[in-house]
Amino acid sequence: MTEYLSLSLILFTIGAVGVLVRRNAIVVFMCIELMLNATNLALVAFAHQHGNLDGQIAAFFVMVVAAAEVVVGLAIIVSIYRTRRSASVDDADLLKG
Amino acid sequence: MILTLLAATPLLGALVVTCLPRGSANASTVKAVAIGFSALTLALSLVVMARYDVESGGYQMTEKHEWIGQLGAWYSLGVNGIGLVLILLTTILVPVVLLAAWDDRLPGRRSVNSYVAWMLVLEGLAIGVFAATDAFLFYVLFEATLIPIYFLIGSYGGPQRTYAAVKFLIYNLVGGLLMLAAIVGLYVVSAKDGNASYLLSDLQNVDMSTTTERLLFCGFMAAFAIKAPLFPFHTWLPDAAASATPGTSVLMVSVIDKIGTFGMLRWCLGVFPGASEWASPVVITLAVISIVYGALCAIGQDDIRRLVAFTSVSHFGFIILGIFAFTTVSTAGSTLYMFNHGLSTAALFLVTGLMIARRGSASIGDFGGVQKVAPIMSGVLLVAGLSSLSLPGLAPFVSEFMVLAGTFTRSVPAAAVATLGIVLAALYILIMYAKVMTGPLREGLEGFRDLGSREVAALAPTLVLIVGLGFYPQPMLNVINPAVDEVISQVGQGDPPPRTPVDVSEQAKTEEGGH
Amino acid sequence: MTAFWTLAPVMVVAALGLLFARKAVHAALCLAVVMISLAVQYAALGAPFLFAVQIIVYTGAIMMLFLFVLMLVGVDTSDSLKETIAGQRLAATVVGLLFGVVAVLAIGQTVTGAVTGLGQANENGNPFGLAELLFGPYVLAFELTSALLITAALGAMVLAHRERLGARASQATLAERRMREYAETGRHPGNPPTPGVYARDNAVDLPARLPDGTSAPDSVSQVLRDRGQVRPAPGAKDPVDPADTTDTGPREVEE
Amino acid sequence: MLDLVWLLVAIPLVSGLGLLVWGKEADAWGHLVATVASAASFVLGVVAFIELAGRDADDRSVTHVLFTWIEAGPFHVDMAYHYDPLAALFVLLITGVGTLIHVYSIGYMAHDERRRRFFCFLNIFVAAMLTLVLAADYLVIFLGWEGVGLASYLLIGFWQHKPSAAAAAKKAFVVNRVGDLGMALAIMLMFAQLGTTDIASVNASIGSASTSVATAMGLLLLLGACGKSAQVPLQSWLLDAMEGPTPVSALIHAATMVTAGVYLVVRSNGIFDASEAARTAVVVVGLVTLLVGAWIGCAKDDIKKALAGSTMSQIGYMMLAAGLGPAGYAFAIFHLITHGFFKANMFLGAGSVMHAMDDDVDMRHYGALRTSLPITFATFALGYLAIIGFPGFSGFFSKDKIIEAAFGYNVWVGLGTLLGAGVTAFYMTRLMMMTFFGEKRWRDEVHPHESPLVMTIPLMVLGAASLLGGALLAGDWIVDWLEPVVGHTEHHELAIPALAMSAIIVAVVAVGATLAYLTYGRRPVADVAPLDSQVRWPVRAGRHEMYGNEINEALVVRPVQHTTRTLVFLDGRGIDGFVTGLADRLGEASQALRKPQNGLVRSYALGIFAGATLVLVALLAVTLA
Amino acid sequence: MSSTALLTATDLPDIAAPEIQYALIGPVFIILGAALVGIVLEAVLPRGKRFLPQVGVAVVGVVAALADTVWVYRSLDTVQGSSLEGRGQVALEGALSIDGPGVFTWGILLVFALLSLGLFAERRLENGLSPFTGRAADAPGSAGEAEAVEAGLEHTEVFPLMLFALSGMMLFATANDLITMFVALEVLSLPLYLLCGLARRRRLVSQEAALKYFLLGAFSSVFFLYGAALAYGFSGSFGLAEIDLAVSARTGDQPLLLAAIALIAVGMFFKIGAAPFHQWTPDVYQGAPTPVTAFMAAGTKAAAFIAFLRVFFVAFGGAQWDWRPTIWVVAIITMVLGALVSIAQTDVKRMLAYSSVAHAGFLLVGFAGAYVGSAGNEDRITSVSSILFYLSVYGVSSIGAFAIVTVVRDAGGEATHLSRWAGLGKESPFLAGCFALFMLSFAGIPLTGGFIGKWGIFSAAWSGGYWPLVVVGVLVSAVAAYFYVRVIVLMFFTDPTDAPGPTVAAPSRVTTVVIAASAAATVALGLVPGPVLDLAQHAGAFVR
Repeated sequence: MTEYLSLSLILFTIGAVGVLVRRNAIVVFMCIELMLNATNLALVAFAHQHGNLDGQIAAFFVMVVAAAEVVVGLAIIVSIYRTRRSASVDDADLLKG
Repeated sequence: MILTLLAATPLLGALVVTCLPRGSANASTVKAVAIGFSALTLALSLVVMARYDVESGGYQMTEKHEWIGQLGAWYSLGVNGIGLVLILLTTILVPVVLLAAWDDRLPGRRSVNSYVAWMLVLEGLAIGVFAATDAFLFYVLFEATLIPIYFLIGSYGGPQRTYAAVKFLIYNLVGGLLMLAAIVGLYVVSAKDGNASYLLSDLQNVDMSTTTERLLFCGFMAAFAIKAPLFPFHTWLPDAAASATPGTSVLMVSVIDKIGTFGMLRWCLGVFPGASEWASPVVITLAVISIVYGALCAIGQDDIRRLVAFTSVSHFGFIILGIFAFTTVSTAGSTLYMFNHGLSTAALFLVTGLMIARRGSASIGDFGGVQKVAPIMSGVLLVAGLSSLSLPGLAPFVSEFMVLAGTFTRSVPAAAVATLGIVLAALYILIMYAKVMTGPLREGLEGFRDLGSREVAALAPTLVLIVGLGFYPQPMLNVINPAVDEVISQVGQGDPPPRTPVDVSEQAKTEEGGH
Repeated sequence: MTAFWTLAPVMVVAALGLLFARKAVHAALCLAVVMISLAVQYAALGAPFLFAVQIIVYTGAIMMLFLFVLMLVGVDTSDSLKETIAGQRLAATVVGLLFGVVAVLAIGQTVTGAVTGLGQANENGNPFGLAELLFGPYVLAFELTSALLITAALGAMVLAHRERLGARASQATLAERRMREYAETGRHPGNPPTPGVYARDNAVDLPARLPDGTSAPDSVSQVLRDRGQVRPAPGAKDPVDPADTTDTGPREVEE
Repeated sequence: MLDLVWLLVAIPLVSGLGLLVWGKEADAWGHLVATVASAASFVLGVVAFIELAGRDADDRSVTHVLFTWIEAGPFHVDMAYHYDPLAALFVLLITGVGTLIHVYSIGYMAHDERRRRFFCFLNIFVAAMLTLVLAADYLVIFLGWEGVGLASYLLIGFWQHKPSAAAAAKKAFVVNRVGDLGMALAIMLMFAQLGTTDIASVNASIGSASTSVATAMGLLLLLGACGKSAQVPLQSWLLDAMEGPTPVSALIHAATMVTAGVYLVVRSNGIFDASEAARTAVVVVGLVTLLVGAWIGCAKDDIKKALAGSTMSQIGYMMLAAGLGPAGYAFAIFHLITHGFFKANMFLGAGSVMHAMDDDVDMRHYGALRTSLPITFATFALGYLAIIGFPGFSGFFSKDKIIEAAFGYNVWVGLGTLLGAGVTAFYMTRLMMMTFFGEKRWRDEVHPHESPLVMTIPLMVLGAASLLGGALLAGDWIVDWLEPVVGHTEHHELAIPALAMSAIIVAVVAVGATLAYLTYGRRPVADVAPLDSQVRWPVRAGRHEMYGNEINEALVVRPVQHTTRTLVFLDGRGIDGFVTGLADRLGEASQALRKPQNGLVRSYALGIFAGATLVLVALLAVTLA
Repeated sequence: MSSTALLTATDLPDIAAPEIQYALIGPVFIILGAALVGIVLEAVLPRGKRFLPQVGVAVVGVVAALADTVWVYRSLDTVQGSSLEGRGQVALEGALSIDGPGVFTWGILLVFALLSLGLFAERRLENGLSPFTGRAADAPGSAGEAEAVEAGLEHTEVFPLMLFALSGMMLFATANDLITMFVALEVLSLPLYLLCGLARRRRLVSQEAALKYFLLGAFSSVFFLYGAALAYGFSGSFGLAEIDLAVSARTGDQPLLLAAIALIAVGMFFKIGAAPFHQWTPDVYQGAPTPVTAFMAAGTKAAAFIAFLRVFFVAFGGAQWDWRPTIWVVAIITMVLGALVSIAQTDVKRMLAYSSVAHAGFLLVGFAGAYVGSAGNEDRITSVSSILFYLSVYGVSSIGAFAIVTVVRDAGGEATHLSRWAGLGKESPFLAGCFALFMLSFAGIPLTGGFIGKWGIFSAAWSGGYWPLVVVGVLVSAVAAYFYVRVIVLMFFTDPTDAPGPTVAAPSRVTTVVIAASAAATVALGLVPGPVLDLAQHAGAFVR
């Protein structure tokens, strides 16, 4: 069990670090997806441990949610790309202070 | 109901005044209406005074309705002697201030409607504060009074008004919020005791640990010390007074600041007697420092309004000293002092305000020899000043002496140092008077107008009261005494008996001897 | 366990690829690797249904969406690896390491409970078990996902869809306008030549040659022109300077 | 009638305040009303005196409560008067001299446009002074005490346009306040110790309190008395007070108010009887002041200041006498009354001289005025003879008694008083010589003329009183009269017979007078004073009023100014600076905290991630550790 | 495989139909239904004719849901919990807990929604157009945008989106298991991400706000999710009650539990805008269209806070001594930071955003007290009831404040720079007065609702034994008051420096009504808070 959870945590951490270091909004978003996947791994692993399917259901919901989120997220990224011709999150810094 | 009516009348007046048409053409009507309402309030307060039964004392004309049941907050009003005196002060001063403010020039194109409306709002709230017998209600009104003053200073004051208004508000808010913490604590304590209630009568019976009591006391005291203002929390006052219109200053220093000392009497001593006693050495020390410090700082001021503000710091020191000496004499003296100081400071602020308005400067250095062109003003200033330095025969003397005499029985050093204030008071008043009024007439003052009849009419009541109460303070004391006795017995501290009391029979004999 | 130990390093490496890949596409592919590996892990953990869904929904749909958008945004966009926010990378590394180490050591390594396994839960087959839950305690969540999906659709529409204003131009008006433009600006009403016409070969990057022997630069796709990948037409009278080609290409098609 | 004694106070008070409020319309007749009011008080005073005198010796005391002034808890003060032989004498002195000075002022102030106000102030003074002497309670005394202080302040500074007058007024008030501090503390001590401030009760029961209490009380009262009576160390205001119009100097700063300190000591005889130490302090203060005042009187060229120095000195005599206890109380009062006559006389005379000399006060500009101002000269001479103690004149008897009593108390004190008598003769003769004898040293534009009758009649009356005042001692009348108040006076047998004593005193006085004559009568007086550097140190010290102002300046004024400035600075920078500094720091913190909000999503994400890490680590560490 | 599944399908047991208490969750269904009707309207009505029907559907839906909420609230049964009495029941197979606090939150959310709808539907300020961009697909400043304005295009989709978000909030506040909570979180978030990017003016910052909100929101919700996963790992269930059982029984691995608490807290901290997870707040509040900001500020905070409380009181209540110190510290950091940074702000919306951060801190003070009352002393203010009341007041006041922001305009749209507000008091006493009132309420001055709110949360904290936190709280209140007061100074005491003062566009009646209603509510909650306080008080404890 520990290995699954550890893998999941490692992936989660990598995803989180990715959010911090990548500038391309799409890649940042991908990193978030990686974190979601890591979560899913943990859920499925826990489901395996506890012997009930709640974790799997949760993972299933995460996937659905992720799908919807991806649509919305990419739509936002595309629309902002259209405006600025840039997908770098660093370029969105009008709001600050 | 009469207390509610009393508090509501000026509020209603404020509403009416706000609804009246604006513009300079209507200014006189507006002011007249406002004065009318304040006069009506005064009349009502006299009715209250008349209906108050001095013999039985205690809280009278009480009203009690549940307000916020969950919090244990009641809409509970009632007056005892102390509250009554301060209500009377309020209702007397507001018409005076309004009348004296008739010719106030407001900055910008600000309307006189809101100016007088705010004053009336302030009056209503102040009456409520003095009549509240529920800690929550008291707190709410206490804090609410900040708003009218804030607007009065900020909208209608001098060039530094914004700074002064914000400083005033924040400074007082800090105190108020600390008190809020204590109010919350009171709720917790009283709720733990079974039934949450903020009623004064209930709070006096609440069981609390010594530590809790002290903590809560500190919260209340912080608010009151800032409001009063007690050294070293006084620095908002000179700024505020220097920036406010004279009328605002009067209401602020004479009425609203009294809430601080009033609160100490009613809430600190009333609800936390043990903690009050515990804190009294510190408070007395600070009060004595205030007396001397305020006086010394007043001597060094060039701005007349700041000077008056510092004199008030000194006087508030006396009031607080009297309260925390826990003797009936000093406490009754403090209560009377609140009233008297209200009158004398009002006179001082108003007459210097008129002076300043005429000169266009508040700097003492810009005056000189005014007495020659404005003898009446000079006389009024002198009387006001003398009352401020507690000349016997004028009202503040009686109260100041009572405070000192009472304190003396409790703590000789405190009284002795405080008595220094008597000398310093002479200095700050007379130096100012000498610089402003005497000597050759300063250039640029040739056209200086003496007081007009309306101004005299506005100031006369305060002067008459100052002189009258100087010789015959007993009507006030009769009202005050029972309430003070109650407070002192609450604290559990009686008057220290004279160390070698005069044989009563002997005294009787000597008195008899004359007849 | 074999599957796990085989795939785990792959997944970690692929995940790290997400951090270090210069090109977004590479990152996407790395992510796909992780996802597919995950699917296998699911299968190993007794979640065949999720295995399928992971492949179909995640890798199949979501990743494709990512790639699609990457194409839209520019398939070759690549991050410069130079960090612009001072200290960001260092801080990210430190925090990441701290989080990772703490998490793995304090959480990952401390799980004790016995592994029950899904034998019983999957008695009637994994999908049935899931269905039972889905239509039992999680029915509300399930229904709610519809709201999510509607929102997503609506969002995509709102942000991406440009509604047409006015009626579609008819053939006649279009023709009329073309002729008028020709009269006014000299813009040829006919179709422009396609690349490679009359040229040496018919590659897409070779401009057509007009009857007068000059080359027609606008016959090459705008994308290639932008990239500077237009080949000069051999023997053309005027060597194409890709830099100053102006867009005289196909008219904007009315929506 | 004795129930109506309060009218004594009320009449001048109402008249004074009424005229003040009445306003300009009263300008024409206000002074007359005021004078009549004062005179009415005098008449009432006489009637009351007669009634009192008609009573039995042990029944000559009336206490009448008008109303309760202050009552709170155990603190009870009645607005009551206590009319007894001591008060009766003072009433007569105050209203009598007061009325004369009112009359005199009608002429003296005739050309002052603010004359009405002057009379109002005079009336208020009379009322306050009467309150002081009639009070049955120390706090009421205090009321009168400060009331006369106020009147004194108003009258010294009457010519407000003169900065020097305004400053002198202020100084008088402030210095008096220092004394009042003592008085106030004394009253508080009474309340704390005895539970009452009623004079009779206090004096009756002080014996049961410890001596140290009585001493403290006595010393505090003495401080009050020093302030009001210009005794060392609070003497410095009196000479400056001569900035006031001369009638004021005569009434307040010579005849009545300044003697209030003596009255206080005598009135508090119970307290001083209970404390040897307090009495000694009074004697010391009296003796020092006596000599210092005389010294100053010798050195001053300003006629009013010379007289003021003399006043100090004479009050020193009274104070000293009062400090002698029962042996001296009556003589203190006796000298107080005779001094009231002759000093008022001389001040008014000086006023008459100044009137003639266009308000010039420098005696070096006088000379040979006896011919131009015959009436003034004659009356002044009566005063002169009285003060130096010319046998048969009132001062002879009163001073003689004090010196005798002083010798009875202590030889050194006696010698001091004797020396004082000689010096008095010296400076008074000097004054006479410089003013009325010798050569004319008038300025050119001055044409002296005798004053109008309205001014000279009071002079004559007072001159007569100076001559005849000694009659009060006839048959020890005054001693007997005051006995119910101050107790029985043991007659001391001196080592030498009384007659011999008188002879010695007269001899000493003659020596002083002769010395002065030799110095100022025989030789011409320079009409410009020699510079400070040209005179010897005793003269220099006298001119500088024994450096009293300088000492005050160094010990009090400058430290206060310095403290004030420091405090104002500290208040702004320190206390308020702390508050505003706090606000500034908050503002800076605010700006600093804005920095992390840099608009970059990745930074924000870092914040979240770091925060999450912290929360995680904290929870794990705190709980698991 | 498929063939075997088909073969065995008949052997499988029936899946019992879930029990759905339609009556109890009627309000949510009404809102969802209204949203769906809105979607249908989008499909069937021509562009120009959608606006009014959409507004109508939304308003009717919200009002109906509100009415239903009242009915639901009144019909809640009293249940005796482990220690304290609560009202309501667990519904939908344990997915939702329809209890007093939850339904109360529904009520205030619906009120917020109704008020916000007024701002959504305001058309007069933009010359007859809604405050949302006409065609989001056009790049800002492009010809297409001008064309869209010309043509009077409006995105009426905002109404269904808003209703979806609302339904998400309502479910978030009542979710009784972590999965439902997560889904509800997303249902509430996704529409808001979209709405944030739809401003008509200043579209660049609006899109930026959407991007930031989206990225950070997604980022933080993953933390929440991982926390949920760990909680599941700890207890074997997502249900709050089951987790509570495991926590109380101290079975399972403590590190898992603690990590779960930590990560769920992170997700929640983010949503409520607590420091250091607050950084999105100012940017998003400033960039988003003001009506959306208003709705978001009030609604999200309320829903998230109640969900937060529910998770922590119900599921992790047994571990409160573990998490209370963290809340304590975060509360202080949040208050201090929010209050301090507000001082330096020059943009009204940004200032209000930081102020909302500070308020999150104050709310956390009440939370940290974690006072749930005790048996036999039911009348005392608890953490839950005080927070409910605070949220009501804060929400109403902040919607009112943002409503005023929409009205103060210059040529470029809303004039949000504070210097442009100088002299507003003279320009429009009513607006300035109302804004001052809201500021005073935020500052917690008596006679406004904010005061009673502050009182409540402080009292809860004190009851929980955290009086030093109360002292810190009141001191921070003073700092916070400074910048509220500064706005009043600007409006009333300062004369505008540059020639033209703020222009107050005449809003249509809806906005005026919204402002007036918010102001009235703010005053009413200060003067006679009794009824609302009573409701909050009698909502009772969470039902599990």
